[in-house]
This record gives sequence, C-alpha cells and structure tokens, in this order.
Amino acid sequence: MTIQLLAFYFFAFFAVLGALLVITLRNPVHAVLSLVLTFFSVACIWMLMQAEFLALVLIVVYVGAVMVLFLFVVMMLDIKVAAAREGFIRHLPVGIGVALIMLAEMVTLIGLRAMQVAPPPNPAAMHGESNVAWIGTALYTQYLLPFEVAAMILTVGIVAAVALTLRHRVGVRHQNASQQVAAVARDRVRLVSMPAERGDPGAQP
Amino acid sequence: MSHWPFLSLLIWLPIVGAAPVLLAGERRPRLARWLALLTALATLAVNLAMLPGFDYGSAAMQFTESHPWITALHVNYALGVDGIAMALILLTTLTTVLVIIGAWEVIQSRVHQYMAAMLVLQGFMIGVFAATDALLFYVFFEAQLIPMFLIIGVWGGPRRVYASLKFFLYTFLGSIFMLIGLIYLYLKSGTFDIAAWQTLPLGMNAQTWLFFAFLLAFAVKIPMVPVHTWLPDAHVEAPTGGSVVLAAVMLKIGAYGLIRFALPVTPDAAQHYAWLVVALSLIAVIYIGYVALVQEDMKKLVAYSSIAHMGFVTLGLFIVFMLIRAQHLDAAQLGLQGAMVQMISHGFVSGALFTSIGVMYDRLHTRLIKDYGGLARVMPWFAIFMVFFAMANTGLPGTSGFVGEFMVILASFAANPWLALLAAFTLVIGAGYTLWLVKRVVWGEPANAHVEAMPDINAREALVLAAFAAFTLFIGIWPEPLVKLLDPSVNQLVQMLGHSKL
Amino acid sequence: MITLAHYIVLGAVLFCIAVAGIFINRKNVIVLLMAIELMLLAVNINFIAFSRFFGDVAGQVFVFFILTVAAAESAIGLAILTLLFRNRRTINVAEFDDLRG
Amino acid sequence: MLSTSLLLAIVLAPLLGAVLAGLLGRQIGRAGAHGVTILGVGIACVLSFYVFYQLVWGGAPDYDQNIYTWFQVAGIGAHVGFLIDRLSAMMMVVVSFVSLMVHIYTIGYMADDDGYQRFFSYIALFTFFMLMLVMSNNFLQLFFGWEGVGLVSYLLIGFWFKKPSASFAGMKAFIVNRVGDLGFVLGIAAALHFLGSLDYGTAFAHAPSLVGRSIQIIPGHPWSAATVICILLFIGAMGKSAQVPLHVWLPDSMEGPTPISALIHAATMVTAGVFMVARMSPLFELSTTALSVVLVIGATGAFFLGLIGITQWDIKRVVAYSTLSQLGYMMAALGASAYAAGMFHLMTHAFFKALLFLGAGSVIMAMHHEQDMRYMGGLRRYMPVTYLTMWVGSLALCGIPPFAGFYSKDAIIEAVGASHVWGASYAYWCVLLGVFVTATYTFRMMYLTFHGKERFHVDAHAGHGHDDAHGEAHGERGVLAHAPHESPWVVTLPLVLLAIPSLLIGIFTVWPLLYGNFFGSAIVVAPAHDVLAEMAAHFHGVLALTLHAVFTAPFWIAVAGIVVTSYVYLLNPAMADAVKRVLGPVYRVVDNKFYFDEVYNALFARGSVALGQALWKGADVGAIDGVMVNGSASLVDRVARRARTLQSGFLYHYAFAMIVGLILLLAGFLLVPHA
Repeated sequence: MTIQLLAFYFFAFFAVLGALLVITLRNPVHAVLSLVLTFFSVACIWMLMQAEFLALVLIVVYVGAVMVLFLFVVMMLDIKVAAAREGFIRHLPVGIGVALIMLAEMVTLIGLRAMQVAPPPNPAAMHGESNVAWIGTALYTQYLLPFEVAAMILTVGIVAAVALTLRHRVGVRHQNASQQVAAVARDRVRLVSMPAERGDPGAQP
Repeated sequence: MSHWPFLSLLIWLPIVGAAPVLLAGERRPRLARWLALLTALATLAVNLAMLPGFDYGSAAMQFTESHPWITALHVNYALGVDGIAMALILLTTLTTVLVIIGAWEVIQSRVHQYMAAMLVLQGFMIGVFAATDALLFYVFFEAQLIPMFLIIGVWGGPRRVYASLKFFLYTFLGSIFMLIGLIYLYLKSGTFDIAAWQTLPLGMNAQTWLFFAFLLAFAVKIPMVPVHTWLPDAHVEAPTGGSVVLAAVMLKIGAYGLIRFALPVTPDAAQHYAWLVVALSLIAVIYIGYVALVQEDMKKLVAYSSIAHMGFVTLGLFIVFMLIRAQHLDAAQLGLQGAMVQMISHGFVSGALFTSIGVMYDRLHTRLIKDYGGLARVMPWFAIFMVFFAMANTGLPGTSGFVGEFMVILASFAANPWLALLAAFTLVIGAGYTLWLVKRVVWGEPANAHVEAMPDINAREALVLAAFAAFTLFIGIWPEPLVKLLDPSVNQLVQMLGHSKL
Repeated sequence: MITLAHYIVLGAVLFCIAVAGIFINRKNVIVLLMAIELMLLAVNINFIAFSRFFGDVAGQVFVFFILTVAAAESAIGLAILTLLFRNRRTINVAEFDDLRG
Repeated sequence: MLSTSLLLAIVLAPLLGAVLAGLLGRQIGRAGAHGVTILGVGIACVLSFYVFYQLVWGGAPDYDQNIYTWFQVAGIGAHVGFLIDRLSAMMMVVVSFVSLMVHIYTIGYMADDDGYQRFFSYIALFTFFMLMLVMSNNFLQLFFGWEGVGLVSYLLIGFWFKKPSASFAGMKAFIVNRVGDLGFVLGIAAALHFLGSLDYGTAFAHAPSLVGRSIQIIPGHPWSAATVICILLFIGAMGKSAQVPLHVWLPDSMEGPTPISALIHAATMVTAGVFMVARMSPLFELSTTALSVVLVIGATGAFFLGLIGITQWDIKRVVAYSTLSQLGYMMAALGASAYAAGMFHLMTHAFFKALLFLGAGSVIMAMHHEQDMRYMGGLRRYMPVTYLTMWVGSLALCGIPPFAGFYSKDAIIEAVGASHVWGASYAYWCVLLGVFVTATYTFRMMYLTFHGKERFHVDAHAGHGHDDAHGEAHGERGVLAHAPHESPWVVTLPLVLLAIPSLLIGIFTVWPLLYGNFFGSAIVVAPAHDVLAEMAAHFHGVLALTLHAVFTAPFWIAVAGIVVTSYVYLLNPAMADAVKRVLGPVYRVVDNKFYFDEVYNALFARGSVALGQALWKGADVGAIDGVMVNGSASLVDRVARRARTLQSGFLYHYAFAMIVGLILLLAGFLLVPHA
C-alpha cells in the first residue's frame, strides 16, 4: 500500500462522508458546508491524478464562487427546516434501497477486475509540458468554438440570474444623476413679478 | 390548342378575387357582396368561354398546363380536364354563383369573410377537379377542407363546433390513407402524374392495399355507409350556402377521386372487391332511405337522402366491374354514365332542396318539420318550387333526378336482377320520405301563427330557385348534351377498366 | 497502487449518494440542487480518471465545460429559487404543482 | 300522312295551356285560365279526331318516328318519339275527348273554389302527360308519361291540401303507384337487357328471340325471360290500374275533386295499365304464365273489389269500387288474350264511367258537397238531366243491351270463358258473378240517390253556402240551406255529351273493334290464344248479338241482380238490414275492404317508420356514431384523462421517473450481453 493509495482512501473517505452529510444534515447551511468538504476532498483526489488545473478550478471557482452563492441564498431565505424535512424518514429506506441497487448495478457493470489498470505515465509530462499547458493548448486550438460558446453560456447565465431576480420596487426614491446634471435654474425657480398688494384702508384687519 | 391558361384562371381567379372581398371589410358588406358576385360571375364566364374550345369527341385531357413545381420530387403544377372534370367544374361554377346570390341578405355577420371563404372554396374545388398531378390533387383536396371548416364553424348553428370538427377529422382520417397510397405510387413509379399511374403495372397485393386506401379516403367524402355520419351533422349545422356547396359539389369530389384513382389505378383490386362496394351502395340506398323516413329535422332528412342518392353513384361506378366481367360493355358504359349524370343531377337537386330549406329557415328559424305546415297557402310560389324539387328528389321522369337512377337501374339489371330490384327500391322509399316531408311541410293548414305570417319568396330567392329548377328540368328533359360531354371519357374509362394490370 | 477502478467506484458511490439524496430530500429544493452538484462531481471524477488513464485531453476539457455549465445552471437555479421564495414564501417542492395535468 | 308538327301540336297545346294557367294564373284570371286550357285541350281533341280519321279512313300509314335523342350511350339509345297506330289513336281520342268534357264540366263544378286556375293547370298538364304516354314509341317515354300522370294524380288528389285526409290520400296514391313502378322499371330494364332496345319497334322485332331464353332469378330455377319481363311490366300496370293487391289507393283518391275522379281515376289514367299491357301484347303472347297472372289478378279484382262497392255509403266510393271492378274486367280480357275486348271495354268504360262520376259530382253539388247516400234520396224530381244521364251510365255499366257496356263486357266474359290458360275457369266464375255484383251496387246507388224518400230536409236558416268548405263536416248532416236544383249547363252539357257515346258507341264499334281486326299490327295475338277469332265464328251481326243476349247467362245474372236490388231498396227497405245481419261476419270483412288498408298500414306504413327509427337510433346514432365515431373520440379522451394524471407537476416525480429509467437502462446493459 503506497502513500498515494493511503491518500486516496483518506480523501475518498472525506468525500463520501461529506456527501452523506449533505443529504442528511438538517440545517441547510451545514449541508452546504459539507458539500464544500466534498468538493475539497475530490479536488485533492484530482490532484492525485495530476489534473492540477481542474482541481484548482474546482476549488477556486466552485468552492469560492458557487458554494458561496449557495450559502448566500440559504442564509438569505428564511427556510422553515421542519417543513423541508417532511417525509425524510419515510423516504429514507426507498432512497437507500434505490441507491444501493444502482450502486450494485454500476459496480457490476464497471467490472472491477477488468479495471485493474496501473496508471500510465502522466500524459502531460510526456509531451514535456504542464497539465495547464496541455489543457490550454487543447482548449484554444481544437475546442476554441465550444470554449467561446461556454463563455456565452456563462454570460447568459449571469444576465438571466440578474434579470430573474430583478425587482422594480415602487415608491423607492432614486437618484437620477443625468437629470441632476441637466437641470437648469429656470426650471427650478420661477420668478413672478406681481403688483404689490395694496392694503385697503377701509378693510377690516 | 389555346394559349390561355384557362384552368389556372378558373382556379386562381376566385382565390385572388377573395382578397378584395376581404379588404372590403366588415363595414361595407354591400361592396363585399357585389365584389364576390362579380368574381363568381367572371369565373363562370371564363368557364363558359372554355366550352366552345372543348373537343367533345376526345377523351384526352384538354386545356393542359404543366409547370415544374417541386422538382426534387418530380411534382408538377399540372392541370387538365376531360369531359368528367369539365362537367363537375361547370357544376361548381354555377353553384357558387347561386350560393353567393342565395347568401345575399341571409348572411349578416362578417359578410366579407363568408363571401371570401366561398370564393376560396370554389377555387380549391376547381383545383381538385382540374389537377392531373396527384400531389397537386392532394393539396387541393386537403385545402378545400379549410374554408368549409370555417364556413361551418363560424356561420353554423348551435352545435357547429362539434359538426365542423367531425367533418374535418372524418375527412382527414381518410385522406391520410390516401397520402400513404400516393407516396407508395410515387416511389413505385417515380412520378406524380396520374395518367402514368393509370398504366402502371401493379401486383394484386399492392393493388388491394392501394384500393382500400383510396376507398377509405373517398368513401368518407362521398359519403358511403358506414362512414357517413358526419354528413347529417355537418349539414344541420352548416349555413345554407355551406350546405348547398357541400351537397352539390363537395360530395362529388369523393366520387371523382374514385373515378380518377381507385378505378383506373387499381382495376383488378376494384374488380375483386366490387361486390363490397356494391353491397355498401345498396345498403346506402335502402338503409339510409329508412333512416331518412323518420328524421324530424328537414336538413337531416335531405342529408340522409343525399347519402342514398350518392349510393346510386357508387353503385353505378362499381356495377361496371360486374358488367365487364359478364361482357356487357354497353351496359357498363350506361352504368358509369348513370353514376356521372346522377352526380350532376344530385348537385342541382340537393342544392335546390337545401336552398329551399334555407328559405324556410330564414323566416322561421327552425328546421323541425313539426314547426311547419300549410306552406302551400301562405307561400304558393315557394310551394311550387318545393314540390318540384321534391319530385326531382324522388326521381320523377322529366327531372334530372330520374336520368341517373334510370341508367343505373337499367345497367344493374344486366348484372343481376336482384341488384336492380334493391336499387329500384329507392323509387318507393325515396317517394316515401320525400312526399311525407312535403305533406307535413307544404300541405295542410298553416300550422301556427308564425307560419301564417311567412311571406312568400322574394325575387332574389325566386331567381336562385328558378335557376336550379331550370337546370334540373333541362337535364331531365334533354340529358343528351351532358351525356355527350361525358361520353368519350366514360368510354375510355370502361376500356381501361377492362384491362388487367397484373 | 491506485487503479482506474478506485476512481470509478468512488464516482459511482458519490452518484448513488446523490440519488439517495434526491429521494430523501424531495421537499427541499436547495438540497436537491446540491445533490445535482454532487452528481455532476461524480461524473467529473470519471471523466478525469479516464482522461488520465487513456492519456486523452478531451476528458479534462469536457470537465471544464461541465464546470462552466454547472456554474451557470446553479446561478440560474438559485435565481429561480429566490424568485419562487419571494413569490410563494416557501421552497417546498410539494407546493409547486402548477404543471399538474 | 301524319306530320310531326301535327303530333307535336297535340301534345304541346295542353302543356302550353297548363303552363300559362299555372304560372300566370293570377294575371289571366279565371276566365283566362279555363280559356287557355280548354283551347289547348280542344286543339288536342280536334287534332286527335283528325289523326284518328286519317288513320282509319284516310289511309294514312302508321307513324313511328323519333323526335329527338334523349341519350345515347354506346349501343343503348333512348329517344323521345311518337308511335301513332290505331291503338294509340283510339286512346288519344278517348283521352282528349273525356278531358275536354271534364274541362268544361269543371267550369261549373269548381266555380267557387280558390284554386280554380291551379285546377285547370293540373288537368291540362295531366292531358299532356297522358298523351305522351299513349303516343310514345318507346319504354322511356311511356314511363315518363306514366310517372307524369302519377304526379298530377298526386297533386289533384291532394288538391284540397288543407284537408289532411286529402294530402294523405295523394301521398298514398303516389307511393302505392311507386311500388308498381318499381316493377315497371325493372320490367323496362329486363326488356332492354333481353331485347336490346328501348324502342317498341326494335324490341318487338326481337321478341321472338325471347323464346327459350331464361334467367335465373333464384339460382337453380331458370325462368323464361318473357315471363319475367311481362310479370314485371304487369306489376307496373297493377299499380297504375289499381289491381289487387295494389288497388288500395284508388278509393282514397276520391278525396280529390270529382272532375278528376272522372278524368283520372276512372276514364284515363287508371286505364294506362290496360293500354300498356295491350301495347306489350307481342311480349305477353310469349308467356302463358304471365297471361295467367294477368287473368287471375284481373278477375279477382273484378269480383271481390266489386263486392266492396255494395257496402259503401259514399256515392263516389261506390263508383270508385265499380271502377276497380271494371278495371279487373279489362285486365281479365287482356289475360285471355282478348286485347281488343279489353281496349273496347276501356273505351266504353271511359265514357260511361266518366258520365257516372260527373253525374255523381252533379249530385254532390246539388247536395252542397254531401257525399253520403244516407242523406240523399228522391233527387230525381230536382235534377232530371242528371237523373236520366246517370241512368244511361248505370245501364251501360250493368251491361244491359243495347248500352255500350253490354257489348264490351259480354265480349270479355265470353273471351274469358273461351280462354285456355291456367286459371281461366276460376276467372270465368269471377267475371260471371261480377255481373251480379255490378248490377247490385249500381242499382243500389241509383235507388239510394234518386229514388225513395228524401232523407234530407231543407232549412233556410242552416246558413251555409257552397263555398265554405268542401266535404268537411257540416253543422248538421242532411240539412240543406236551400233545395237541391239542377246543375248549370256547363255541368249538364258534358253529361249529355258523354251519355250519347255511352248509349251508342257499343253498337257502332263492336264489330270493327272486336272482329274486324281494327287494331291491325298494333296488337299481336298468338294463334293458340286467339279467343276472339273463335268468337268471331259465332258472330252474326250486331242485331243478332243484341237479341241473342236474352239467351245468355250474363244477361240473366244482371237482371237477377237488378231484381234483387230493386226488391231490397225500393220495395222493402228493411230487408237490407236483415241481409246485413244474416251475413254478419262476411259483411264486416267486405265492409272493411278485406282489411287491406289495415294490414298495409300496420305492415308498411308503421312498419317502415318503426324500422327507420330502429335503424336510425340503433345503427346510425347508436352503433356508428355512438360506438365507432364518438366512441373512439371518447376512448382517446378517457386514455388521455388517465394519462394526464401522470403529469403530477411535482418535480420529484419526474426525477423519480428518470432514476427508475436509469436503473432500468443499467439493468438492460447488464442483462443484454453486448457484442
């Protein structure tokens, strides 16, 4: 048992543990944090496969951005935990059953024995470059168009998210800078000259 | 022979003419009516102008036009008429004029749309009769459902939605099978030219499938028992003009389709299953006759009588095969002629009957027989027409209704006396339901105060009815011109049906 | 020695946990969304493992795209969630049945 | 030579009159209407006489030409044309003459009616159709006229359309006739099929080829083609000439105005069947079976339908049943191959029966449209002309020499007696006993109407004129507003004009018509059937024949009938009721007309409606629309209704479905070994 294998089991244990906590924890905030744990562990396992770029991206982009977004939303919303947990126990056996059946099927399909392949040398290293360069070359040459499309998708995603959550509140006062700048004195104050009121001497006070 | 694309003109003149009618708009119904009438009259004029150039001695397609349409599929915009098609086109153009005059004051809402729908319908129907390319035929065949669907669905009676849907779905169901048949024939022959298909050799198995595909499509349209139940509903709900066109022309499209497709393309299968169609036709004549007897709604009664009369058409078409087998070629030709004459005659007679019922409906807003009675006293002129058309409906000699039935009965005797007996039963049962209707509606004392107050027909209604009566009488007294027009095509068809394609 | 099987089985386990999560948390949209993230992660493990063991860059490129799309997806998903919560004051899936036939 | 335009004029003049009177009735007024129609029919009548004269004495050859082609399909042609030989010429004369008489009579009879112009239009139109029928040279035109007269008959029976019974009777007449026409059309089809042509000339020329040809109507039982053709054609004649069992329409047709009862339902239209069979003699002669059928059916009608006449109270119905009986005589003559005798009786009958009907009409007018003889009696004092002319008609009807009816009827009885076809002896007894029956109902009618006590009384305050209603229930029956009086001259003139031939025509025509080969080639009789030739051997002149009558059975039977009737109705009126009681059940059966109407009504009228209802509600609405059409629609609807509940709208259901799908997919991979 090599050190790598030990490391693998270590990270795999935490990944699985995190995943189990995600689906079982009562508090959504805790669940999100468990998901972060899983992501961290998996990122480490990717490191073991010398996929450094993706491992870092997973941590930076996913944990750093997406998971934080999750946290924000979870904290922002006033979620009634009890209601959300309704039926948890009732569905637990089914969930476990289905998961186990599926796992069994998958494992059988994979055929553990057939997969007893030793890892070949790092392909990136064989080309004499780093993992980042390896992926980068592919992305900017062969997969340029999909890459651009992915960028589009992200942009659209952002716009959509903003557009969806945008709210026009009525009765909120805004500051309109251009109007302020464009204002002229004449519009603000009108000077009216009118004859002075002449008091009628005979009038009552 | 002529440089004028007469047939295209006939098809597109009313369709294009519908545009200004539509533009006349809701606010100017008078303008819409006049424009529609002018367009219909112009179409009729074009049609009449074709007659001098028509060669009565030839069975070939005349006034042919052909332009590539969808080159990838070898589809052509190909038109042409023979005597059979010409007769039906004449029926269409004449009927449309009468229908437009008939709807003059009757249709009060969305006049422009109604008139436009009628014109478009006319164009499509002419297209069906004139197309010599199967796909073009199919397009027109389907297209004419749309204006009729609208006419029933918009200007119809209380159950118009049910009726128009039933009408549409029924017809559509049938035509799907036809489309499959057309595609098969295209794949087999590489062309959509109907004439080429008529000489295409086909195995018995293929012919059988094709025959039933076509039969289903056209049987619905004719309609034959047992796929006839859409017709009474459609008629009852349709406005008068819709009923007239439906009975006078649209039903003929089914029989025309049989003549163009089912008979010549699959003669052996048709020969083999002729007994089936003959049996269905006789069931139509007798069974539907009994059903018509007990109808309480006048329109339903006439609708059922239409089915019975169309039974004579299909009987005439398919008795031909029995006669060919028995080597009675003269009688075969007579039977086919009878079917054709019956089609034209039924166009006028049923059109006139529906118009008559429309006249009554406009006054009393009911179609139930029991609401009427004694019209002979309050509407003497109308009674004359009504009795005349009723007599034509019973096939009285001297009216067109007699000619076709007589020919078919004569022909079917040669095939089998029993067939003739069953067919001739229409003389009794037809007289039964028609005269009973007349007795309850026309004769007797005026049924109630509303009937008492009914005014007699005005000049416009008299004009329409008189025109119908004139045609009915003319064909009844002298059918020879019509027979001569049809004769070469009928003759050729009989020859064609006599040759096996196996 | 870590073989391919190790990674694949890990992916399968994570995927199945996610599936079980969907089952037992059927009322909570947030957990559902997280379960979907888990599934995607499991798939990504497989992609990277195969890429590593077969020396093909395509797998890793695909993971890149998956991450992109998943990010967009969760952004929009969370936006919709916010919107739902704003309008219905709940995230209980059982109450979202507007599509019922 | 007969010219085509002359013949066309004969046909078209009445038609033109009918169209003018019908369509422009209001414009030309009453006088105009009867003017144009009488002019039209008058022209036809005069020209018919001219044609008859030309043929018989002028030596003109028969005319047989087509006017125009109706249709021509392959080898089958249908034309409109005329065949004028002595047979048709005689019919033309009879038809146009009686028609003219009826036209004139109608001026008086219908004077107060609203539908005056309409009536004239109808009867002129009838004349047109009837002339087309008799002048036709082919089956098609025959059928045209045949149905045309049926149409006019329908219109005229239902002339007083406000009366439900009248329009019902019209409809009944048309439909019963249509049953006959069903056979007739098939007969035409059969003739075309076997003889190859619709033209008489060609068809009759091919008639000998029918011998030996057969048709299998029922598989395994070949029938002679000639028999089939003839029986089918005869079914048509049964309808139009009201033979048993298709006679039921004729008594009801008395709902129509009396002039048309005389014209259509006695003199002309109903004899069309007789004429047609005579015209088809070349075919009928080929089939003894068909002749037997004609003979038996005719003779049955002659006796049994006459019986009904004895029990009727309505004066017109008595005459109607007498018509049925006489039509039976004519048919029996045809069945015995004595075509000439049948035609002879047709002619004499046309005159005396028209006379009787018009006389009855005159009586009815005098009685203010009361037709029930129980409220008449003693009228001879009030209307002498009608009384006398009616006696002439009655004696002719009974066959008392030397009235016209004697010669024709005697010939028929003798011919039937001499016939050898199957059923001839039965027929002979029928026609012989029929004489007794004829005498009975005729004299009963005369006695009840003109003799005996007056069974009505005059009450000036009863206050109803002619014009209020026709034949409808009056306030009190047997009460007249003013005394009956003789009818105007337009009514009596035709009576007198018809009485003359009723009296004399027999004497003058018996020899040429029966034994002088008057009809020439128009009528063909096979030598084996030629009973008239046998009878000619005993013929020694008209006078001898007339005197000889005293020694024959029919004469004494008639006299017996007269004596019995005279005793019962004149001398001992109480006797009638006694006889009625004694013959209780028999009387009831006869009084109810052998229950034909009841049976037909239940079987055909109500049966058809019930069948129609069953088919409509059961098959059309129930099976086809309910199960097939709406059934398939509702099936789709039901399936969709179930299926849509699957769309719960809950996200986790869809997710669950996906996962299940995934599991199944994986299982599929596991189970199916992949290559």
